[in-house]
Amino acid sequence: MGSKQRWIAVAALLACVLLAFAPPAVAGKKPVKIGVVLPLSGGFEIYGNLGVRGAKMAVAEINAAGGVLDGRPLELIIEDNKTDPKTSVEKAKKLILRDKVVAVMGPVSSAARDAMTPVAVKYKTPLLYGIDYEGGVCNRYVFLYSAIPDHDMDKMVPYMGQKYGKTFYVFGYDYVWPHKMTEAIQRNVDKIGGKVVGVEYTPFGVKDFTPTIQKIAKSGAKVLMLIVPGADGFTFIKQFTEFGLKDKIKIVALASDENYLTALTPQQSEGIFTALPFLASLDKPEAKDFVARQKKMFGNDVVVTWATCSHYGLVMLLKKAIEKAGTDDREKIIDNMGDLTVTVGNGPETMRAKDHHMILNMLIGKFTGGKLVVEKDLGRIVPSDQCKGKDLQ
Amino acid sequence: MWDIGIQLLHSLNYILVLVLVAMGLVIIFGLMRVINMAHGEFFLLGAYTVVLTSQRGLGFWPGLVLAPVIVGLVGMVIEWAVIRHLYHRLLDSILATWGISIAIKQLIIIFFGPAGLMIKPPLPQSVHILGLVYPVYRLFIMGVSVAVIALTFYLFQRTDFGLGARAVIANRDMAAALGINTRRMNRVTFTFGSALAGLAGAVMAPLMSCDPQMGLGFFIPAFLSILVGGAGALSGVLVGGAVVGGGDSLISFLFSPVTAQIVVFSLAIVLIRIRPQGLVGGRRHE
Amino acid sequence: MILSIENLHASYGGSLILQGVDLSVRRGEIKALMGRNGMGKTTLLKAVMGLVPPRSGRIVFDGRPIHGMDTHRIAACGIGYVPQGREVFDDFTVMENLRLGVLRNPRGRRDIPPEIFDYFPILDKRRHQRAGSFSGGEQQMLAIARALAARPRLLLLDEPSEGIQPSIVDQIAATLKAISARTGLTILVVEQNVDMILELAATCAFMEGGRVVQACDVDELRADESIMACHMSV
Amino acid sequence: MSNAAARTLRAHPLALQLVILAGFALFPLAGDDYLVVELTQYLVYGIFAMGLSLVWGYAGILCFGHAVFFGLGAYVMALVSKGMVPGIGGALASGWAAMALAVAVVALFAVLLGYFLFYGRLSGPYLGIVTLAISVIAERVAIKWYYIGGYNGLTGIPPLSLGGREIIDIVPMYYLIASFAVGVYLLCRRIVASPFGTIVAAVRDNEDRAEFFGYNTAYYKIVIFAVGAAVAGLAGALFAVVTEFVSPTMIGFGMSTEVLIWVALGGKEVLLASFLGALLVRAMESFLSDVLTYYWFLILGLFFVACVMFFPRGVFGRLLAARPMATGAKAGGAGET
Repeated sequence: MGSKQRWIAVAALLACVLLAFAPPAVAGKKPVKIGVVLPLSGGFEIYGNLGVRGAKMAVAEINAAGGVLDGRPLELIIEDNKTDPKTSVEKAKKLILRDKVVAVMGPVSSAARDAMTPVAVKYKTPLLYGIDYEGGVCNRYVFLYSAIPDHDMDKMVPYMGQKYGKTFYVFGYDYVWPHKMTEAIQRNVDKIGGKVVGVEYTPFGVKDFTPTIQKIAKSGAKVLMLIVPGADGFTFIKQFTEFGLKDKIKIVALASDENYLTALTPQQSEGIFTALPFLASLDKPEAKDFVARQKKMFGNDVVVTWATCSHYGLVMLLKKAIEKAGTDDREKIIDNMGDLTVTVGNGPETMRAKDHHMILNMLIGKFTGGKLVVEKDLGRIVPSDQCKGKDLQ
Repeated sequence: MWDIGIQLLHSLNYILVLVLVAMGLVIIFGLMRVINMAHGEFFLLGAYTVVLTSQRGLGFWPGLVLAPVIVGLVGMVIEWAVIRHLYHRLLDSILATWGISIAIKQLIIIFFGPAGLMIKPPLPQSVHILGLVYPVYRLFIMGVSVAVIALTFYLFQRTDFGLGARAVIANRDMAAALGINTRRMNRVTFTFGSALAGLAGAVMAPLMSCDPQMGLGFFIPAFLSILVGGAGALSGVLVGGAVVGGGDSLISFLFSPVTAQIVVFSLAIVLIRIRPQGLVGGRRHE
Repeated sequence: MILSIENLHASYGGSLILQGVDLSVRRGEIKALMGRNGMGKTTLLKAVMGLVPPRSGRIVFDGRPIHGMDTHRIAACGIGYVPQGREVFDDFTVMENLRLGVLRNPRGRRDIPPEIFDYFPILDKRRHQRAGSFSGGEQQMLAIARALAARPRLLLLDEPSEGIQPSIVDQIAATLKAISARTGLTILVVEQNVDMILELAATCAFMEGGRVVQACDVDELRADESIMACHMSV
Repeated sequence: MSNAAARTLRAHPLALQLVILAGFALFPLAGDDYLVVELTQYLVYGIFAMGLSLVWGYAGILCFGHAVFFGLGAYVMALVSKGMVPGIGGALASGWAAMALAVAVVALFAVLLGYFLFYGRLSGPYLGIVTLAISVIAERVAIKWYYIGGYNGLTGIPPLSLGGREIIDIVPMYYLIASFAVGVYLLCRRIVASPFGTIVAAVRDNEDRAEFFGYNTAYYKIVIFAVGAAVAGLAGALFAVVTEFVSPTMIGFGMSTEVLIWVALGGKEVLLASFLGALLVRAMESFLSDVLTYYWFLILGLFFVACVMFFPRGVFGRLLAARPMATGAKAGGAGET
């Protein structure tokens, strides 16, 4: 490696750096940019991909119908936060400062959302969150198209307690969402006079859950509240099934959706419960239509779940807010985002102005025979005020 | 009764898998004085070979046979391209194999995507032993691990190849002066060590969801087992594996997986500091 | 001429040690290589074995140039090497040590030649004991036996008498002389022990400053003390 | 200008050093907001890289877990300045005091760790693996320890204030960090050029020989280890201030790997080369990775292998070497123990 080649290598590297700093070129009619920070790797990628497909369909439909503010098209700029809070912060800053987006959509984990919130507040850009979470966020710059314990746990725990027994075991990831959901579960279990016989948290990436499965089997619990979504959750359910415990102990898998059908065998997913505002198999015209449109756009074997609907709904709300505000000024968009209603996959869903939370129609779903079907339609549920009377700061 | 039986079986299962992964590592480190930081990614390649054969409809078993062969070949190529130039530069071999591990991880992400992938379990049945339900496949894993470990011991203790390899481990120059082709021995050893890692990956793949980041999860405990047990002799791996693997599964049961990892790693570091030559002793390889 | 070294230069540990060595050994001859410490004797043997890469110059063994070849291929040409300090494999048994000597033969012909045990009977009695449990002298015999196991045509010995009681030294010298006489084995031995040289070697060469400065027959050495004095006194 | 600084500047091609300094000073006027925010963050990574360069390049200690010190500095800074540490409040919780405390805590931890490692005669590969394991443990502890934010990390870290005014805007923050970078660089140059630095280099090249001369090598390794750690801790504290966010990924194995790559590519034996290495790799990563997505890390990994094998002195190493290496062109580069 003579020194001449080294000089060429050094020159090439420096050229790359200078090239990289060149400002991006400006396109035709100025698009209204929406930033997307979702996990496309690192553990929660199954939810990230769903969110991206929901947002893409909404933007395509809006642009086909003439875009917003006299013909300006919407444009999605998608960033992968690798399921990690630190990357989420970096990507959010990049979208706001460099790409000058009017709103940032995402992420998935509550950890990443809490990390991104100060960035949204500092740079005065609305953060549109579309994943079910533990509730309690009350922030002018954060909008939550999410089911919270008022929607799911308050209904699920009594239902399972009455049907299968009042002893519960909670097993979840070791971060804020599972910890807060455990509190909600504990509250509801106490209300129905049941007992939480064990709680355990696990880091990401554990490959063998035998010790935990052992403890659950020994605890005598009748219902397991599993708060380990994504790849590690599949590993757990697979091993739980192999130990033959699935028929003795019922599993409620939080945030589980149609993705579980492709990842698990029918035998492994059999008998698992979930609570969601939308199921692909829901027998309602708007549900069938939504699934059909997704299939037309992304192919017949595309997975369509609640996360697709929630991100589709967020884009629709944003469009309505921009139209009402008549400008792409972020503060005005925020002021007009409240008390808007959209119908996506399961009846009208309203974004409340007072706490930026949703009024949703809820379903209890059950995995059976390799399909996710409606076990019980809970109808319209109005959650408690997440700001508890204080105004949005 | 339920938990003691399962606890023993689980500990045995994890120890054997750890030893299987560590075996390849200690042979390469012992014989070639090379630390292969990409060993975890060889494990990964083995797992994804099985994922590939399952996706292509060939099923698990051809993948199990193919994995050690493919990963062995990859090891041979890497030994020829990179390791061969770094024999006398141990620290550089650590860094170079580290770079290779990053590259392999990314190749897996490019070809298989970043998401976790599952494969259909080859032996889904469970069996009733000691009055409890235990997956047949985990017994199969233990069987394979014991067989391979025994084969490796036999190969190194009882055959001419083993004699030559141990001679190179003990005194490389003298072995060469006796006519042993140390360069070919290095290539064969690195290939064999890589194949072992590939096999371990393939065997473990059906048990869990495979994702590109899982290599490290097996590499660090395996390497700590070597350092705790002592890299001098093959038996060191068994002792080290028992301490690290047994400790991890026991503490996971008594407390939680998170505590287990913290305690076991800290224990390993203290042990390495107190007995650098490892529990089994023997000359410390410097 | 079985081994000829021409103008050999080699460095070891960063400094140039061999500065133009010229040495030749005839077939069946037993030659001693003498000189004060640090004159490059050991480095020369290592250079012949390829353990030290020669900078320049030629080494020809049995008509074939071997400088720059891999050590194991040099050994395979039929050169046995007994390093300074013997370097037997302590953890291995006597049989394993000896078997290492024949490992380079193709699979079929790897049995240890019976005559090895005639040369050194002690090895036969304690064949399954660990080499590490042997005394210095016994280890030296094992190291020589190991080198002879593959029936080399040239044997290189580096200070075989070092740390061994005189009785064993004489015994080893006598045995080597007998082997060479019977099998035509050529021996190049680096040695300081005059008695051994007088007993074993036919010719000798003196090294100084990384070069061979003088060669003579052992008889001349026996007659004229001065040669020895000028090269060996400190 | 102090004697040592003058000598270092003379030693460097003066023009090159001034050009780099001027470039950084004028950058905020040219670049738009986003680029300035990005470069501010890269400068912090540059300081972090210099910390590792001191330990690895100059002292030959292969530390596979240097992010432990970076993360620890960030966490101490965050916890103290947010008043979450019982017993430390009021004046002590102010930004500057918190930063000093962070550096002190990291240095102390490094001394303890150094004592544990170097008096056990752990060196080379063993040291690498043990420090790697330590960084994994640190990440697990940070994720599990719910009080310090666990997996979510800590947000809302108060900014530093200078002369009564909070440094929060983009350009003042940039100059604050840039001045820290220059200060740390000159301090490290002074250490390296000092008699102490020469002994450390001697310990790196041949620990036994240094010991024969009566130097307690473990002592020198611990001191340089602590200095390198303190620099990384300072970088961590600055990072907490710049990003107002701290999370376990900053203390773990991932970040340790990244800094290792920056320093290896830049040139571990020369402080400025490591600094520029961090800037170069991070800049390319931020701007090229959305073009190359997954291929970026593949290229980085292979380039890292190439650097280790063919460019032991890194991309900038040869370019910026102050003096031809005192030990001559020794095969295998300096990192060999």
